[in-house]
Amino acid sequence: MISTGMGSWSPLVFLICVAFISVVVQIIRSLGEGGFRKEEDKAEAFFSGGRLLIKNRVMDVYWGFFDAMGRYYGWMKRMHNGIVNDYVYWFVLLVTVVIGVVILL
Amino acid sequence: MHEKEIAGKIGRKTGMKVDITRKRRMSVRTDSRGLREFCVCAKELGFGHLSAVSVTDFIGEGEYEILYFLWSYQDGLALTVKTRIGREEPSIDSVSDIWGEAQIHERELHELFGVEFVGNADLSELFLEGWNQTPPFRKDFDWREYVRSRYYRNEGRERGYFEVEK
Amino acid sequence: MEDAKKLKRLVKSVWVFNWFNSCGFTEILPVVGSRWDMERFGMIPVASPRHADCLIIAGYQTEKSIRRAQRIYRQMPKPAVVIGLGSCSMSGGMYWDSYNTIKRLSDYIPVDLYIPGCPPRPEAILKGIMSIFREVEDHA
Amino acid sequence: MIMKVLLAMVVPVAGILIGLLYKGIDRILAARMQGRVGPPLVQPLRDVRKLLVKENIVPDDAVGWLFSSMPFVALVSVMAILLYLPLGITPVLEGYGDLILVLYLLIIPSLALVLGGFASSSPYASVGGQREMVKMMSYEFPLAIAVISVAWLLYSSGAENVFSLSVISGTHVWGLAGIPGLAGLAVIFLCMLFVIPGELGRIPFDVSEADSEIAGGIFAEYSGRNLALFYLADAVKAVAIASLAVALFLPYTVSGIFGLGGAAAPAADFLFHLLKVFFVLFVSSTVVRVVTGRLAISRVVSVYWKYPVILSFLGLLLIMGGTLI
Repeated sequence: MISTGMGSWSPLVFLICVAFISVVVQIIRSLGEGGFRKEEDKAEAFFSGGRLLIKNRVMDVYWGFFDAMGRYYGWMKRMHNGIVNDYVYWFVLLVTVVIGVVILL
Repeated sequence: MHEKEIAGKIGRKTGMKVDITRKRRMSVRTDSRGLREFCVCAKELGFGHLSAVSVTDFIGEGEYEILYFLWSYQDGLALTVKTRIGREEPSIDSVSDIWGEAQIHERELHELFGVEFVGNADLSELFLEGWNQTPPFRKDFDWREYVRSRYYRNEGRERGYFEVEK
Repeated sequence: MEDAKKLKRLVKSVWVFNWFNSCGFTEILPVVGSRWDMERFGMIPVASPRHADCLIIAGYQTEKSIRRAQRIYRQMPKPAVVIGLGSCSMSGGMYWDSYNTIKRLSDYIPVDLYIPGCPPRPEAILKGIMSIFREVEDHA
Repeated sequence: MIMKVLLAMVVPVAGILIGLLYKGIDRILAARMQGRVGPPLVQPLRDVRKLLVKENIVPDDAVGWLFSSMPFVALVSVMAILLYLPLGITPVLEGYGDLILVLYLLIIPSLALVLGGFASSSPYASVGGQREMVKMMSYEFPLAIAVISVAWLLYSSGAENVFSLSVISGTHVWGLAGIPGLAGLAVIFLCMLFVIPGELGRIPFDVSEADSEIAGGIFAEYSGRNLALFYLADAVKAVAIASLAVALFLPYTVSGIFGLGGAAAPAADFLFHLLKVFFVLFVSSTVVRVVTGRLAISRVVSVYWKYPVILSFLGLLLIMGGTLI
C-alpha cells in the first residue's frame, strides 16, 4: 500500500481487479469473429480506393504538433532569440519572483 | 468606350490587329510561333488572368484552333487569342510559365486532343487511365465503334443499340 | 455462425459507406436527413469501408472510379451488401454510349440490389433497403 | 468483504450496460432535437452485436499485436476507473485508490486510442493519432486546475486525506467557502462540463475521429470485434467521466431525504447517481453535440487553453477569496 500523506494507492488490489476485468473483456472479445478471409488487397491500408505510395513514416507524426500548435511554437521561437542577456534578464526575473513567493508565504 | 484605347495599345505594342467582337470582348489572331511573346506583352498590359485554354478541331481544313481566354482585372476586358496549328503532329509552346493555371488546361488538352505542349511540366494522364486509342475528342475518333467493341461486345441481340438511321 | 444468422444481426444495424460521385449523393442526403431519417432503422453513414456493411454505389462510374470502387468493395469486411443506385449503375443510363463510363455495375462488383430511377427518390431508396430487410427475415 | 468482492465483479459489467443505455438515450435525444425519429433504445447493443459478427481485418503493414491489443487495453482501463469512483454508494475500492489515480486512469484510454491509431498503417489514423495527442494535451490543463481547486477548497476547510474520493463525495462542497466560493465553484463546474466533450471526443472536439475529414480518423482501419471493444470503451468512458464530475460537484444523496434504511438506501443512491450522470452527460455532450460544428485542431488547442484556463483560475481565486474572508 503506497500512501503519500494526501492519498493512497495499493497496486496489488489494482492488479487483481485489472486481471479480473481482463478476463471479462476477453470473454466479450472471444464472442467476436477473430480472423478474416484474405482477398486480393483486402488487408491494405484504406486510402479512399487508391494505393498508398509512401508508407506511413514515424517522422510524419510531428507534423501534427507543428500544425496544431503552430502559434505556440512561433511564440516560443520568438522568445528564444539567442541573445544571452535576454536570457539573463529572464533568469533574474524568475529568481526574484521565486524568492518573493517564498518570503511572502 | 475604352476597348478601342486598349486595342490600340495592344496593336502598338505587339503589332497585331485586335478586333472588338462586342462590348468588352476582343479577339486577336496570331500564328503559333509568335504566340508566346504576344502572351508576355498581353500579360504586361494587364491581362493577368487566363480563364481557359480550349481547342477546336477543324477536320475539314486539317487544323486545330487553340484559344486562350484572357481577362484583365484592371480594365474589365476579355481577350481571346486564337492560333492555328496542324492536325497531324499538333505541338505548340506551353504558356504555363506565363500563367500558372494554364498547366492543368494544357494537360487536359494533351489527353483529349493529343496536342503536345512543349515546356509543360506534367502532361501525364488526367481523366482516362491507360488510354491507348486515338485521343477521344478528335473528330476522327469513332466513339460509337469503340463503345460497341468495348462494352457491348457480348450483347446477344442482333440489332445492337447503335443502328441509328442515317 | 453461418451467413443467414450473421445477416440477421447485420440487418438490425446497417452502417452505410457511400460511394457517390454524381446524382446519387443528392438523393441519399434526404434519406440521412430529418424527413426520411434512415437512422430509424439503425443505419448511419460511416467514413471508412472497414466499418461499413452496405456499400451504396450511386450514379455512373468511370473506368477510373470503378477501379477504386472495386478496391473499396474488397476492403469491406464481409458479410456486406452492395446496392446499385440509379439507372446509371444498371445500364449506364444516359451515358449508355459514352466511351468512359461503365455500362453495368455487376460486371465489376457483385451487386445485391439495384434501385432504378434517375435519380431514385428517397422513398424508392428506403423501399429498396426494406426489401433487403424483408428478404433476410424470410431466409433466416 | 464478500459484498465488496461481489461489487467489484458486478460494477464494471454494469458500467458497460449503463454506458450502452446512455449512448442509446443520447442518440435518441440528439435525433429528436434535430426533428428526427432516432434509432430504437437498444441500437448501441445491436451495433455491438453486429460488429462482433463481422470480420476483424488487421492491415498487412500494421503492427499486429499492438493493433489488436489497444482496444483491449482501452476497455480494461476504462472499466477499472469505475471501481474507484463513488457511484452514489461509497467507491468499491474505497481505501485503495484516490482522485489522482482516477485522473491517470482517464489518460490510458486516450493513449490506447493514439497507439492504436499509429499501429494501424493508415495515414488517416496517424493524423487522427496526432490530433488526439494534441487534444489530450489541451484538455488536461483545465481538468487538472478544476480538480486541484476542489481539493484545495476541501483542504482549506479542514478535511484531511483530501484526495480520497469518499471524502470528496462525502462533504457538500458548495457551502464551504461562502458566496465567492460558491461563485468560484460554479465557474469551475462550468469548466468541467466544458472539458467533458473534449475528453469523450464528441462533436465540437471529435477531430481525432472526424468522419468527413480523415475518414474515421483513428478508427479508419478498425473493424469487427476490435471496433466493438473501442465502441464499448467509448460508452463506458462517458459514464466514468460524468460520474467523476458528479462526485466532485454534485455529491448529494437521496436516501437521507426518503429516510430509507438497509438495502434500499444504496439502491436509491445508485439510481439517483445514474440520474445525475445522465443530466451531466445530456447537458455537456448531447446538447453541445447537436448545436455546434466540428472545430479545427488548432482551434481546439486555443479554445481549451484560453477560456477554461482563465475561468478556472478565476474560480480558484474566488475560492481563495472565499476561504480567506
